[in-house]
Order: sequence, then C-alpha cells, then structure tokens
Amino acid sequence: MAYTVKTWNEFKNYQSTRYKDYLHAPEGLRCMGSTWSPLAPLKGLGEDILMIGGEPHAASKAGTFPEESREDITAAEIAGLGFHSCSYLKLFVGEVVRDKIGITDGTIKEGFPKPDLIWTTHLCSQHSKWYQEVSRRMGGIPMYAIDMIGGGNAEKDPKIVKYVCDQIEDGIHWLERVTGRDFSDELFIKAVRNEIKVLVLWGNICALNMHAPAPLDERRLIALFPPAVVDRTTDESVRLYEALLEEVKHMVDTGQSVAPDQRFRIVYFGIAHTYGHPEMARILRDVGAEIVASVYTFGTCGNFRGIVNGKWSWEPLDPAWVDELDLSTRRDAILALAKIVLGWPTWQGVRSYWALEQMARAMVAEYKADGLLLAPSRSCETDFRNGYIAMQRIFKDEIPTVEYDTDQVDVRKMDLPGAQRKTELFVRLMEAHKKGVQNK
Amino acid sequence: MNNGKHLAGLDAGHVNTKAVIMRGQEILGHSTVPTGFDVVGAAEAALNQALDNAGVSRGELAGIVATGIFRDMINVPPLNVNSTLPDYAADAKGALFLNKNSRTVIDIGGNIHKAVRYDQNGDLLDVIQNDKCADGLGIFYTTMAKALGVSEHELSELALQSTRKVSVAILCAVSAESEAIDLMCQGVNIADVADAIVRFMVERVAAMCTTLSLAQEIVVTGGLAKSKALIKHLPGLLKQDVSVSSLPEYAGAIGAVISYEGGK
Amino acid sequence: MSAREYASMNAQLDWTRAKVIAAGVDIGAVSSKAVILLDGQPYAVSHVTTGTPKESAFKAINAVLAKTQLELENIQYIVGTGCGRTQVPFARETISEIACGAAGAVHIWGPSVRTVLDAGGQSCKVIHCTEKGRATAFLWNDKCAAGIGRSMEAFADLVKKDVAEIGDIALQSEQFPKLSDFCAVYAQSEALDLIRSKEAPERVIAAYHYAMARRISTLVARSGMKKDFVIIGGLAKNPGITNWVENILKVNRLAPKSEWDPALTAALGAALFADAFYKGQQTSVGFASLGRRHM
Amino acid sequence: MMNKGSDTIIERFRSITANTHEYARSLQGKGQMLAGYMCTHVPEEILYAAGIIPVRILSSHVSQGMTRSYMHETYCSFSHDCAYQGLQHNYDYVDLIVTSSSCIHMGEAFNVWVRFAGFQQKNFLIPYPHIIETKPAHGFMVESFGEFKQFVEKFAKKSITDDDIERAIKVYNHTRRLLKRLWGFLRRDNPPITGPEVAAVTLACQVMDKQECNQMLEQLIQTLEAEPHKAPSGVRLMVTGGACDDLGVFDLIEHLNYSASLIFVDSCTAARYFWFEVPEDRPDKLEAIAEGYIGKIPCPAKDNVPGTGEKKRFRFVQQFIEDFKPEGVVFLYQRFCSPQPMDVVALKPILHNLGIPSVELELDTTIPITQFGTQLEALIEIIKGVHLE
Repeated sequence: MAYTVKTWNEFKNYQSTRYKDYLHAPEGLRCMGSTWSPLAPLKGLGEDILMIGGEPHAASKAGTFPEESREDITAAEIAGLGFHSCSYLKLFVGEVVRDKIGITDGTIKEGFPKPDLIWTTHLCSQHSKWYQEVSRRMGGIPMYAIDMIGGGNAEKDPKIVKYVCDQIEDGIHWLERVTGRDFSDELFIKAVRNEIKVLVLWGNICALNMHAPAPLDERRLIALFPPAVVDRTTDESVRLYEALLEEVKHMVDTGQSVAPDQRFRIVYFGIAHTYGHPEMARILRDVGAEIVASVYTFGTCGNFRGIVNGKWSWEPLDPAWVDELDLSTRRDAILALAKIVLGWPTWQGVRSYWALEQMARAMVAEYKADGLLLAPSRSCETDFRNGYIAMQRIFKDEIPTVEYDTDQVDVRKMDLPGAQRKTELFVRLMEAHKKGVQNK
Repeated sequence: MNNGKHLAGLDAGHVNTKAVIMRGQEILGHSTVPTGFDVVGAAEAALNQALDNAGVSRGELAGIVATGIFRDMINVPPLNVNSTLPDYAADAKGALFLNKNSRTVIDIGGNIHKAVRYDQNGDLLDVIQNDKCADGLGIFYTTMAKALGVSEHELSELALQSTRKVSVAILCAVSAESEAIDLMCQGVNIADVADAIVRFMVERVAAMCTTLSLAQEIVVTGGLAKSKALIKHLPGLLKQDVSVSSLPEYAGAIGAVISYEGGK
Repeated sequence: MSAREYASMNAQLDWTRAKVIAAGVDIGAVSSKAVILLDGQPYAVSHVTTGTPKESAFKAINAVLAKTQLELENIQYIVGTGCGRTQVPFARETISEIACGAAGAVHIWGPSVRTVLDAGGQSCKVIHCTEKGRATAFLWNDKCAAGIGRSMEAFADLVKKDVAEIGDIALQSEQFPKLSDFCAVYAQSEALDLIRSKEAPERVIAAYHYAMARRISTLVARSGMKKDFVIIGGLAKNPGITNWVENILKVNRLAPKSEWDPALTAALGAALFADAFYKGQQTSVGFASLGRRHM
Repeated sequence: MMNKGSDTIIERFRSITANTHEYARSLQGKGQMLAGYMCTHVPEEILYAAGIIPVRILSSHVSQGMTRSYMHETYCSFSHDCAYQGLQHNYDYVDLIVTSSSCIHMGEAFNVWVRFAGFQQKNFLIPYPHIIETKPAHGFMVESFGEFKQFVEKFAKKSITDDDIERAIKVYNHTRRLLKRLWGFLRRDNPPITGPEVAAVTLACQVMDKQECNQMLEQLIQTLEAEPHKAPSGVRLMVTGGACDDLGVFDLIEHLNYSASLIFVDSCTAARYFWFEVPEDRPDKLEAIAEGYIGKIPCPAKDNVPGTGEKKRFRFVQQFIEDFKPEGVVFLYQRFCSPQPMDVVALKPILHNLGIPSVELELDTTIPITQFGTQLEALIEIIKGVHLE
C-alpha cells in the first residue's frame, strides 16, 4: 500500500507563494539570480525581499507549461542565443524576450517584473553569463556574481573558503551601495542559520532512503525539495522540513514507502527528467525499479558529511550541530555559509572528476544499488553532464550501468526513443546481474 | 533443437523487415522487405517471400517468433506469432548460432547500432546502444550512396580504392554528410570521400564498443556488416579481431527462431 | 526536394540576333542548374541532379545547350555559383549563391523583396537585400540545421513515398505529434519511433515537415524578417515546408511565378551577373572595384 | 617577393607549428623538462623559472570518433581533439600535464589525460578564479600560484628563487612585447607580413622555448622593418572568438576569390595568449604574476565585472577595431562552446552600430572549406556592395 506524504500541498504552496510575491507584491526589493547561491545575504537587506531564482523557476515553468517553455527556448534562439547553450538559461531569457512569465500556480503574467538587483553565482562557463544577458536585455540591472570555483572538497580548502568569504563580504557592501539600505547583521545571521538548517534537514530526509524500502522515490523528492531551492532562509522553510523529517522517519519506522515495490534500487546521476516523461518512469515502475538516490535531488540543496579522510560519505549532518554553530559575528556567519554552500554535492564534480566518481561509488554502496543510471543533460555544464561518459566506462563492469541523453528542459534534445530502449535494457541488465549473483 | 519443425523468424526493424525459414539447424530461406509504415504488411510480405524462397508452405510452419524494434506491432493476426523477444537478445542468440565460439555481437542496423556480450548459452551479460547523435548510420549510408550516385555496394568498393585520407566531422550523420558534400565541392576524389564517409561510421561504432569489455570471438551483424570497407577498419580501432557472420542482416531473425519455445 | 531533371527554352527568342549571350551555372549539393540569357532575357534553363561537381557543371550546361542551337563558345560570359562553383571549368567568374540568390529573387519577384530564404539541399540561408537585389546581410544555417533538403529525400524513401508528393501529404493533417525540431537525425529517429506507436502515416509525415519547417523558421526569424519575403531553392517546391514556414512566421511569401522554378533563382542571378560583367568588360567600368585575386 | 629574409624565418616558425612533437623532443634531447599545458591561464613563468618548458597541447584536426566513449559528444571538437592526443599517446614525452580551471570543455579533455592516458601521477590542475576582476580573486590567485610553485619545485626537485621567477617574467614579457609589435604591422595598409603568417608565428610561440622564440622574433621584426611592403591588401577582416589552432581557417581567408586580409585575431590561441604583461621588479613575484594575469583579455568563461556585470573583453575588442580598422568581423568559435555565443549575441549590436558587417563560423574538427569560403566571400561581396549595373 503506497504511502501518501501529508505535507505535500504546503510544499507546493510555499514555492507558488514566493513566485506570486515576486510577480505581484506592490512593495519590496526584487532580487533575481541563481538560487544555487548563498541566499542569506539578501535577507540582511530587510524583511521585504522578493526572490525569483533561475534554475528552479525554469524547471517548474517547464513542468507547468511544456508548450510555453518550448516557445520560450525558441524565442531565445531567435533572439540570437546559442543553439547549444544551457536550456534553463534559454527558457529564462526567452521569458524576458517575450516579456511574460509563467509560474507554478498555473498563471502567466504579461510583463516580466524587472528586478532591482541580480545576486548570483558563477560556476560553469555560462552560469553568470545567463544574468549578464538578462541584465543587458532589461536595460542594465546591477549584478553581483560570486565565483564558486568548484572542485571536490572545496569546503575544506582554506584558500577557497577564504576566497568565497571575501567575495560574500564585498558582496554585502555592494548590496548596501546598490540598494541604499543598511545591512542588518541580525537578520542576516538568522537567515544564515535557517539556510544551513534547511540544507542539513534535507540531507537527513534523503539519507533515510538508505532503508529498504526507501520511503521516498525520485518523483516525490523532486516535489519536496523546491522550498529548499527557492528560499531556504525563512523560519517557515525550516518548519516545513522539520515536519517532513519527522513524517519520513515515521515512514521508516513503520516500513512504509510512497513506492513499496522496490525489487531494484537505482542510483541516478542526471537532472530529473522521468517526471516529464511518464512513459519512462513507467518502464521502471512496472518492474518495481525505483530511483532511491540521486545526486540531483539530494545534492542540489542538501548537505552531507562529504569527504571524510579521503572518502566521500552520504551520511547526513546532525541538525543539532546547526543550532550550536557560533554565528555571533557577520564574519562567523559568512564563514559558516560559505562552507555549507561549497559543500553541495552537485558542485563537487565540477572541475574534479574524482569527486564525482567518489560520490557515485559511495552512493552505490551506501544505498545498496542494483543499477547506476547516468542521464547527462545535453546543455548542462556542471555535474549533470561532466564526466558521465567516462563514468559509464568505469562503472559498467562493476554494476549494471546505462547512459542516455536528456536535457533539463529542452524536449527537443531529450533522446526519448533511445532512453526508452535503454531503460528496457537497463532492467534486463539488472535482472541478468541478479541472476548471475544468485548463481554464484 | 526443434528437430523436424519448420519455423519462421521475423525481425521487424526501423528500416527493413527480415524473415528466415529454418528447420533444425538448417536455413531454408530468407527475405528482406523495407518496413515503411505498414509494419504488419511488410512482415507478411517478408514471411511469404521467405517461404517461397524456402519452398515451404505457410501451413507447414510450426511456429513464428518475432523480434526487432517493431516486434510487438507484428504480434497480431494474421501472423499468429508464437512469441517475441527483444532485438538484443535475438542478436545474441543468432550470432551464437552463426558462430559457436562468439561471445560478443556488434550489430550495425539502419537506425541504431549496439554491442552485446553473452555467455555460452547466448544469455545477456552486458549491452550498449548508440548515443543519440549516432542514430541513423544505416540510413546515412544509403543517403550518401545516393548522393555520390552509386549503389551501397559500389560505395564500399569505392572506399576500398581510396588512396588519400581525408576527414569529415565525426559528430553525426548531418555533419558528416554536410562535410562529405563539401569535399565533393572542393573536387576531392570521390573514392576518398567514400572512405571518409565509411571511416566516420566505423569510428562511431567502434567508440561505442570500447565502452563494453568485448569478449572474443566478436561477430558483426546487421545490414552494414556487408560493407567490406567499413569492416576493414573495425579490428584496428577495437584492437581486436572481428568476423562477419554469414547472412549478417538475418542474425536477429535467426536468433528469434533459435529461441522458439525457450530454445528447447 | 525534387531531383527531377528537365531543360526548356523560349522559342520566341533568337540567339543569333542577341548582342550579349550570358549564362549562369549553379552547382548545388543536390541539383545543378543552368540559365542562359539573351541580352538579359531568359532564353533557356536546365535542372539536373548533381553527381561530382565537374561532371554536373557539364551535365547542366550541355542539357541547356542541347535545347538550343548554341555551342558553349557562343556564350560570351559564364558565372558559376553554388557550393560547387569553383569546379565549373568554363566559368569566367564566380559569385556566391548569397549575392546571386538576392539578385535572382529581385529579378523574379521585383524590388519589394527584402528577405530571401534559400532552402537548398544541404544548407539553408536567409538573405537580406535592397530593392536593387544587393545582399546586405545573410545568415547561414548552424551546423545542426544542415542537410534538411536532402533529409526530405531520405525520409520519403523510409516511408516509401515519392519525394515530389510528400509535401502535399504533409498538409493533409491538422493535428500531429511534435517531433524534435533541433536536427534532422533526431526528427527522423523520433518519426520512426512514432510508427511504433501506430501513428497514421500522414500524421508522421506532417510531423516531420512541421519540425523541419520550424527549424528553418527559427533561422529566418533569427536573421530578422523584413517583408517582402520569398522562398527559393529546392525546398521552395515542397508545400509542406513552405506552408508551415509561412504559418510559423505569420507571413505570406510572394507567390512563386509560374514561369520560374524557384530552384533556378541563384542560377538566374549568376546569369544576370554574367550579363553585367560582359557589358562592364566592354565599357571597362563597373567591377574593377571587386578586387579579385586571380591566382 | 620570394626568398625574402623574413620568409625563411616565418617558414621556420610554420614548420615548428607543423611539427610540434619533433620540436619539443629536440628540446628534450637537450635535457629540457617539458610540461604540456591546456589553457592560457597557466602561469608559464612559474614552470619556466624551474627550467621546465611549457608546451601548449594542440589538436590534430584529423576527425576521429574514439573520444566519444570518454567525453560527451556535446563538448567542443577542440577539447575532443586534445583529449584524443592524450589517448593516442602523441604527447607521452611530456614530463607532466598542467591546466588551470577555466573552460569546462578543456577541463574534460584534461580529465581524460589524467584518467585514461597515463598522467595520473604527473598532472596539476591550478584552481583559478572564474571571475578575475576582483580583489579577492587576486589574493586567491597568489595562494593558488604559490601551491603550484611548491608542486613544481617538488616535481622538478629544484627550489625556485625569486630571481628565477623574475628572469622568467622578463623573458615572457619580452615575448609578449615582440608579438605585440609583430601584430602591430597588420595595422598598416600593406604590411610586410600577412595575418595568417602572424597567426602561425603566434601559435609557434606557444610551444617554443621563449628564449629561442625571442631571438627569432627579433630577427623577424628587424627584417620586416627593412622590407618592402607586400602586395596591396584587400578587404580587412578581423577574427574574434574561441580557441582555433587550425591555421587552415586563416589561410583560407587570404585565398578567397577576392583579396582579403586577416588583420587581427582575438582568441586564446592568438591575441589573448600574449596581450598583457606581468609587472617587473616587484618584491612579491607571485603577486606580480597574479596582477599580470588579471590584466589579460578575459576568456569569455571568466568575464564578469562584479557590480555591473560588464564584459571587460568588449573594451578590448572595441579598441582593436579602432586600431586595426577591420571592414568586416568573423565570429569564429567552436561548435558547442557555451560562453562564446553568449558574447556574440551581445557583440553583434555593437558591431551593427559601428556599421561593420559580420559572419559566424562554427568550428569543428575539420574545416568545410567550400561552406566557410562561400560565407566569407559573401561577406566580402556585402562589404564591397557587389550588385548588378
């Protein structure tokens, strides 16, 4: 009997509310940028901060308005953007070009509200160019991009941590200059603790999937992590995830799952796409194969132990540790924030293939996987494409592994026929492997 | 196996539908028909032609097994297919039948190519299929033969006569075609263009294969296995010997027959 | 795109009376064309399938000569264009198919033409031009959008239809599934997969045409659409493509002229240049400014 | 025109680009240690100070498919081709391979070398800022270069003194000044050297021992100063874009049916390689190097001025247009490159306002000579205003 998550609607509303506020609030400071950034500094500017994030917005737009999204991407290409550029980027710029924006509550607003400022990060080669283009098209919105360097174990490399801290510190001065507001350390520090708390809580929720049956599947994980991505600095987001953690713990204690039939446990590397292509999710579900762990849903806005004496661990961090963190000064808070953000798994593999390989190895072992599914996204330059082909080489002899092309939101680049064929193969391989193991 | 019985194997592929008629180990007849939209009609036609070719009447058939990408579509009356099996499984069984010592089959078809490793029973051990940009190699081969104004066989013969190594972009059929035409427009010798076309294809296939640990012996099947020029390059790229099975395009259909009633 | 071969001539004209006999030869990736002008008046044309460029150049010019009493040496000036233009041994000069396409289009459709879509066998170009037929800007297809014209032939073979009729079949369906409009290989692969999901043939053919038309339309829009708009090149004869391009771009192209096969436009442009070059040579003015490098 | 003194020197440079392996091995023969590098953000001075000659990894332009099972097909052909050089063991003679974190695609090529081509034990990735116009970036670079220096010292079993670095800085600055002077010739109406020749020389410099390179450059520049000018130049074309070590593209520009002259190349294999200097005689050498490299024309993957989001590279491009007076611009970049198109879209309006027509050429492993030729000739026809009557 499949379990139904109770807190579900609250999660959906949280995201819609944030976007509605950005679109319609009469007052407030509108901030745009990758929510794959340290967000708390924005909150130091006041309690009227309205945010629209790049990746989660593009992803949810594609989920809510598939046809519109196709038009957005085409509009961006007509406007001259590269045919091979990031499709999140193109969808977003396409909305700016068409000057209309659609959000998760199913509404489309004519007129894309200009942000007062852009606060973002730079990780892959086009990450901050995204907002340079948006800024240019909107007539020169002031923007500040933080260079996240990337590289495995970055949060434990003092020079990288210092570099990011210095940038955040300069960024705070810039925020004060560009908004003419005074920066409140009190609000900032509170936001930092919330931000870290949510990231740690999400890590704990994901880690519960180590149990058999795994309480959550990829589809539910995708539905449940937006608040953490959209705005993880609020008291409400902390409350949501505390409640969810309790609920999922209860599921584990009572042996329940949203998808109880788990003959095959799959570890997934790639940006979510099966929810957009139910036909493929079905191929897996029909044989009781479920994605129980994925670097995308776990690692985009969740933190884990990371590299401990040379080996990656997906063990979660203790939420109590967050409450004990000493955040008495602004610099303390910046330091804690920089470390947690640099620790995001989805950043480890950018410019450090070995970290990506370690994460996959650890995930396969810790989640007792029967198969490894690699789904590089054709227009993504981070952990959702880099190194995947090499990974297939490396893992194929160790565990049933298939790789097929997807794209985060550009359906034209998703290899649907091939993906279906290969998903069928994947199932046969896992069956053959199980038989082989039993025969031995 | 299935001692005296007359059995038919149908392999309904993206581009062609293949049929074989067998009795025991003996291949009595075979036939290929372009698939097109009327998948069932093509299967019917292929089956009947193969029966004629074998001198066997429909009534004498003890059973039909279907494989290929469209296998489920032809699993309908009037064909009364007894059972179906996936293409890669059929390729393995067929390749093993055609070469008892084979443990890997590289199948290069009209729209997709794949490599399958299997055990002494022809049971699946590992498999890999082409990436998206490498789709449609077989169709590309036909198109290029047309563009060069030669038959597919002649394209292969031309390539074998090439004396100068020229290159085309390797990514996909679209780029390769565009650059092959560009070479023609530069006045490059047509044989060298043909060789570049063939090298592009075999490089893509070989690259895919190296992801798999290939077990000897390696058999090449599928329509493109008939291109001598293409096969010529394969051992060098894989750094392994390969052999082309007899009736390479029928490996799948034969494999289907072999697996009749679980291959008993 | 139709690879059918033909040649024709205008019996009203008499070349023995002509002061200037000029010709243009367009060696395209899929088909080669020749146009002969008598004092600027269209006299004879030919349209043949391209093999190797050199052969095709002779094939095209011989086809057109065969229609007339002309000998090659009677032609005073020949300009080559198209991707095989450097392989035309008897051409005095070459001009890019961009300039020729613009010049030819304005000659056929008149000075109101501003945007020319040249949808050929191997490449698609969008050309912007002045009322005098001077190209002012152009956009060449990106690599992933190459070969759309030829892919139509391959696709027709796959679905066992005649390439000449396939465009009309495409227009028989209002509703059809969306295929990848990013690249011909993806679209082809997805189209084949539609067969598995038992889509009706005409819907699959419609879907393929729509995808290719959308890809082409993106290029046109990217280059900036200015009216009047015309479509030349082989695909201009595929109603499935042209109707959808018009529909997607929300613009009506100027209707094809019954007397001109749109595939001949660049060859005509080349012939017009040949005519002008010859006259310029006589009056020793005009094209000195071109700064040609003769090696 | 033939057998001019300059031609023989240029030939020498060209032969080095054509036979980089032969040249590099000859250095090794003289007991030189060699380091292959994959990105122009590698502070070569530090290697050079340790007596190691940095040799830029170049591609071979022979199409091949084998890298498709090591790297995703959506990485640019340059990165695939460079990865292939490793897999083919064409560079097995280099003592180590170095790159700095920059463009994701080349990073993948580097990873292939490290994982699959035998460089697991002899490689170094220099963490390098991806937004270089900040104070924090400077500090980070100093630390990062310091770690690189330690690695090099350990690897070469030789401590690097400040004097060693200062010497290297001066040698490299000298190369940069000479190259600037060489490109300066192309500002003239009918220069004594052609753009493709300058591009070839510049590429050669990236694989050469800078001392030898400097001597040859000095000779070349002297002879050119003395030489009669070449044939009147044609339409002035400037190239801007990404890595391109295929000189065939540049030669093509000067072998069209119309006479055209390549007068500038803004790319990391040309101007962006040397268009900066490292401050000399500073007390802290690493700080000096960091300052110098921050002054580079930014790679589009690293170009974002915090606070405004300005692209600093555009200032340079506009300056080059002013100085070298191109009549047309060729956007030349690798297919699948992500940062370049994001700049092209923003540069086009700037060119439009200057009334300079442009064309976009997508680079792949091989050059479609006819298609590129047609587009370039069409561009020239547009510049020349070719039309009837």
